[in-house]
Amino acid sequence: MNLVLTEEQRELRDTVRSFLVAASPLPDVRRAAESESGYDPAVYRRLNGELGLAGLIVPQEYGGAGAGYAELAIVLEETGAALLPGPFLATALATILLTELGDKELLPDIAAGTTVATVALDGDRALNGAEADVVLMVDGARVRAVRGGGRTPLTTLDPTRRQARVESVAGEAVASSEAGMERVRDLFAVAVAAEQLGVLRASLDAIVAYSRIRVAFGRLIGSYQGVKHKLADMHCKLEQAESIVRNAAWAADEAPGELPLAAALAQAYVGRACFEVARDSLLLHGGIGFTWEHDAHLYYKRAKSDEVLLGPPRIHRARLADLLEL
Amino acid sequence: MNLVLTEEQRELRDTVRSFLVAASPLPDVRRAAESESGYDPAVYRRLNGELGLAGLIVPQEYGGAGAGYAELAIVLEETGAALLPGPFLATALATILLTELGDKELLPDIAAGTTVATVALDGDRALNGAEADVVLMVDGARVRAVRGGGRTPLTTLDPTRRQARVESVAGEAVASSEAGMERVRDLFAVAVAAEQLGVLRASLDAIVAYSRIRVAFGRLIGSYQGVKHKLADMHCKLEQAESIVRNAAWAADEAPGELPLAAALAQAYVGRACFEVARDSLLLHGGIGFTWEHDAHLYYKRAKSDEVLLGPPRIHRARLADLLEL
Amino acid sequence: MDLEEYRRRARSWLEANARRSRDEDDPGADGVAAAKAFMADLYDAGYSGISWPAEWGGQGLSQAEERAFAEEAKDFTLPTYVFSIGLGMCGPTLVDLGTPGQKARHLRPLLRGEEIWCQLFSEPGAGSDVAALQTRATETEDGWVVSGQKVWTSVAQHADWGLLLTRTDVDVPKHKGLSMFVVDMHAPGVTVRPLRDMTGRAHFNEIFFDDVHIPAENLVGRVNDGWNCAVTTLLHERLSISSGVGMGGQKDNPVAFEALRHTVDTGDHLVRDQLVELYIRSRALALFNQRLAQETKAGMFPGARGSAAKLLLAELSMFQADLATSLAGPEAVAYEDDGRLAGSISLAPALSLGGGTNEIMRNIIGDRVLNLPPEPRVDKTVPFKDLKTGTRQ
Amino acid sequence: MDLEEYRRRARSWLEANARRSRDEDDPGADGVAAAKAFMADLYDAGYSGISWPAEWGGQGLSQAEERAFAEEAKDFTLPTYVFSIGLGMCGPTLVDLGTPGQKARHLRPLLRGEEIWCQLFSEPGAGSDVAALQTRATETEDGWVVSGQKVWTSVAQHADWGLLLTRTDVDVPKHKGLSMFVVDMHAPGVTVRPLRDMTGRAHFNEIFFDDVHIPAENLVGRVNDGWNCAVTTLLHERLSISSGVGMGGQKDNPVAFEALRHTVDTGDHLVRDQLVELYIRSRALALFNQRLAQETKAGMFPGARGSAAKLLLAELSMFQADLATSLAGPEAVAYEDDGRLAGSISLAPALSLGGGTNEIMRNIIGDRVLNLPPEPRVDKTVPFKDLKTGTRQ
Repeated sequence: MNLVLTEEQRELRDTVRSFLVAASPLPDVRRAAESESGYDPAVYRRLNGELGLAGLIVPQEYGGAGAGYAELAIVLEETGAALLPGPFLATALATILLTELGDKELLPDIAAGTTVATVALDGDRALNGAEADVVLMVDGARVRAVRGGGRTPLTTLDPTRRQARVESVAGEAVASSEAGMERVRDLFAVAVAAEQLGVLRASLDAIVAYSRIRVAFGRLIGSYQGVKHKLADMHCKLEQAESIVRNAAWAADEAPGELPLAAALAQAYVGRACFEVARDSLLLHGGIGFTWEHDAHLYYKRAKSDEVLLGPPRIHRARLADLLEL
Repeated sequence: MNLVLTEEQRELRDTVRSFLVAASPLPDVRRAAESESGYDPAVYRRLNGELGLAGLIVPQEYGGAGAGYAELAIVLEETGAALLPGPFLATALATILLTELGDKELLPDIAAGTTVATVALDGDRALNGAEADVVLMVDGARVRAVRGGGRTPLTTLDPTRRQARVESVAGEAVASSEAGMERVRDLFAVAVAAEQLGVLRASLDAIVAYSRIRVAFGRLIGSYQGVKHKLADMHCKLEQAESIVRNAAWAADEAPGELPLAAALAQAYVGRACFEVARDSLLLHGGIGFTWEHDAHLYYKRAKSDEVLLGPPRIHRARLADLLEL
Repeated sequence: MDLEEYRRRARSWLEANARRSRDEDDPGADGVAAAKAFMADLYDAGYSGISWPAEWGGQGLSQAEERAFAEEAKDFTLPTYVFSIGLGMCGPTLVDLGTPGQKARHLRPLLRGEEIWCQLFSEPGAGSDVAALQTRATETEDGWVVSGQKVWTSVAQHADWGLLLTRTDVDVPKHKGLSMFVVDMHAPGVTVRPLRDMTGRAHFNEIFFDDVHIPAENLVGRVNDGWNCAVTTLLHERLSISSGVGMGGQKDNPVAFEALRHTVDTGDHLVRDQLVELYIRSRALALFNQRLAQETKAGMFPGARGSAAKLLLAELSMFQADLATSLAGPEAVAYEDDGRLAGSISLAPALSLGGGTNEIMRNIIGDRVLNLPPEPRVDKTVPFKDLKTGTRQ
Repeated sequence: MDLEEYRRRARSWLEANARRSRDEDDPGADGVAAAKAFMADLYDAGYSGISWPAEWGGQGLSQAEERAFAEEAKDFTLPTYVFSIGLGMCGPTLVDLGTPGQKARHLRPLLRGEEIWCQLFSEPGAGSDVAALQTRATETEDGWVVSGQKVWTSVAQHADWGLLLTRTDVDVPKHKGLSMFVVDMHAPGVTVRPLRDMTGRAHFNEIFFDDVHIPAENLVGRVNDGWNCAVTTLLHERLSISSGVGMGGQKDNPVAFEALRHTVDTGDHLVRDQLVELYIRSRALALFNQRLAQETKAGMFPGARGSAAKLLLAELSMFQADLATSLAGPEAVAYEDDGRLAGSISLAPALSLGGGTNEIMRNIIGDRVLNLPPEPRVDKTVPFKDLKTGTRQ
């Protein structure tokens, strides 16, 4: 089991982090989220061009970098922490699905960044469903790629990520594999947990930083145990969440037998921890955290949206119970 | 609904409280608990003689005071707060059972304090089962009074209250009433919740008092938000627990239709709150709270024992769900 | 007239005159006009300022009648939102502390709904710590000139008058250099800007004061005694919140137990148990609130114990919105309908922040209910000009 | 010899010499004699003090060998409980700070198990706040005289030597007037009294010092530099706890997930979900501990982050004992069997109190991991004699 980043992985993390800090700071995120497409295509082009992230886990033979899920988790943690708007997670999920099922048709264009793909998660609801070129629709073990059809944008709690209801029209059959789809669902859980880890970390970082500069009653608020002890508990959640995500990503790469349990644990623990930390971060900011102009609510809304993205949270606990044979 | 004590009720509370402070302070409780019978019979005689508590809710025609459950709850809160060892709760439960089912044989002796009675709670386990003169054994809707039979003392977590396994031998039939037994079970829940309220309050009082005199790092520990905010949360539990117990006792006296829900709520809320407060009180005392000589562990152990006295806590939640028709 | 008779008459007036529909947070110009008309009727019927002094336009009756009317009114929805700050906080402060001239000028129009009031205490750098405020009032020949910024001001967009707390001396510790004024919200230099909150709507405003002139007779209380005046106002605020004025009930709340039980799948035992948890918490708080109300009726003033009810309500509000969205799953956060669940989770933090944060409530409970030793304070002795405040270093 | 070979040899020695049974908290006189015999064997085989300097009786090898042996030893139960304080804390402190004479006299007998050590820091009035201790050491012609009381002292009933922290100057702030000594536990005036804890057993002792003479050469470090010495000891304590020395695993724990899953009714969905919660918490902490261990192996010292693991372990310990008793119901607290569940709920608070309370852990995480601003301190500048401590007013 490998829970500590290698030097190459730390470099990947630092590269993505620096890129996002420069190319997609939060004021830009807000502007992009309110634009017509909901994201900044130029940032996406650079993300895929300079950094090659669209093809990160795509096998080299299809034009990708052939990296592992540990690397994908690192990138998703950073895009989560930056609240990068647009279809990065959507395309990552689609890529996971296609890579695992061995598709050869769509992967090259996705890896090249020329096709935006997404997955209809519970029947017909898809992240960035209105913006995507291709929607992968799952029907039991069968997957088909839908290019046209009606797309009905939904109103979302999270202003930085759109969703749409996708009309279930005919499409090319991609593949069909029951075992494959089981694994794909676990990998979705890992991917979302990685993003949640990033949201959790950024929420905690924000309130830690604020606690070092905000004064109330003549003292920095971080010096009050009422704040300090809460932050300490939030830090404990971060430490555990990170350990769980690393373990799940390692299992995805190296220990397929351990993946189901590791993935269910990741959703069950990290989803809740992320929301709790984002909520407490917002509350500890005081009144300013309740304003639209402050970023706390963006993390809070992303955290709540991510917590339920793969279904009501109890399904992950039920899955854990099944896997543990309780 | 009446959630506030009347003047007479406040007087009753003050009388019982003063009596217990003088007649059964905690050093005496420890001595009595380690004595052969596990309690001080002299204190019991005075409790029943001077204060007439054994017959508190027994109808006047059987030699009792004919008071209501609101009054019984007030007394149980005080005996709980004082951790009075011995069969007071046991006899109270037996009295509830006999009063509700309209027994005429046993009540006069119980009211006079000459008979110690108890109830076998789940088949054959009874509070003070070894010390009691009479054990009421419940079999469905039928109740019989057993005077002899084998009594096997159990080891108890709580040093201040004994339990025994009671051999199920023949005994006089007391009564049989399905509806009556339903109500009796609800009244048991209210009685135990009243005791729990007392344990909760005494645990909180102890740590509040200690926080005002104990210094760490040059400051009284109660001035640290790490302590103060926890105590504030514990106080919120006390306020709610008291409201819930008053409501349940009122329902027992005045609104039989509301009793089942009020009683289930009392066990579901107060049992947990009492343990949590006793636990946090112990922990906030620091190392001294872990010693045998300190009283914190007596409250902690009583709280845990009371929490499971009427069965695993989840049954009260399940009952709430049923009553709410969820 | 005995209380029961009073109550009966109040009820029949309400049945004839009040709507039962939902009050709106921001009624717009038409809504304000309608609200003012209703308020005039209410006043003329003798139900505005029931326990206020008759001398200044009130009815001069007791708290008993005031409470009786409030209890009857709970079944109706009165369009009194825009008047709630004036009726609950500003007016009572003037009754307690105003000059005879101020009372004569302001109280009757306030009670009759002719003039709307707002309260101007909080600032960006002075939230929990209101006494750290920076808005300056400088004395002139014929009054004062005020500059600074206020925030979290409800109904300011409709307000004619404001109750303003300012700093008048920076050379003394922060609590000792404040003064309170009545300020004309239409005066030159007053700018009201809606403040968009995390729900995406503007429930509050920011107010900018730019050399605003205030006549000398508008001072409330004594110069530099503003902190004590503000404590009076905040006491009225707390009473007003705990008596339910200006706060929506749980009736229309889509995440409250009664609503949720009909929308979730209680066939799932875990869901069922989570609803039980919600019932337990809701009922525990409701019973506590009822006990406080009964104590108050019996003449026992709950004082700081009300802060426990406020804290618990804030936590319940967060808990139930969180629970409802978790139970609903993806549909709660991406929807084609009116988004009631998403709205509730966006609004849920409000009660934990407004009217004192949860941390402040815990301090109050610890200090004033449990009599715990106070936190050592550095800000009570340092001259304000030397004190760190907000994020100013 | 390469590490794998070292590991293989260690394992085969352990298989030939170590038991796999449970170590006992209080082994009694026979147990102590057996433990000493085992320790002598361990030393002679070269597995005691593996990374300690060869000069003083150690093996002079690296941390890699030390860790390799510890990992192999995890599968066995070594009867080293009575030596754990000496090996984990007192010895390493002497290696760092002892005089050559102290090292020569004490380290080899300690490593060979000939002499047992205890640590004497905590007092009734100085728990979390160790530097507030009151035990006085007064200088005499040929050394020091010590009077005072210590508490929470493990293995003192068997100890030959103690590492003692005392106050040597009351006119300076509390951290600046402490000194550390090696004290002979058999010296006249030393009284060891078992301390009964809430489990009803005596896991600890109280020690009374009544004019105990300590020779001058037993001073560790410099006079009045005892706080820095104590920090060294406490650092070794934390390392020793986090590396698992002296701490029981979860294997035999009746309230841990693996035990509980076989004893509760998972047919009840609510019980099943509570076991899931226990699994989640246990596994989350286990993975965090594994990550810390991997980081340490990779040369990244976790430092204060270990306090998060300690805090989480304390909370988990409380949670699982509470859960297990709640699930079991009445049988957990009144029983005819060995009372494993009752025992666990009695012992559960221990981890939240020993080795720093949960509040202290949160302070450490806040101050040293998150770099939050410190609490204002009144006790760093006041002379000790003017300072409030414990419950002394």
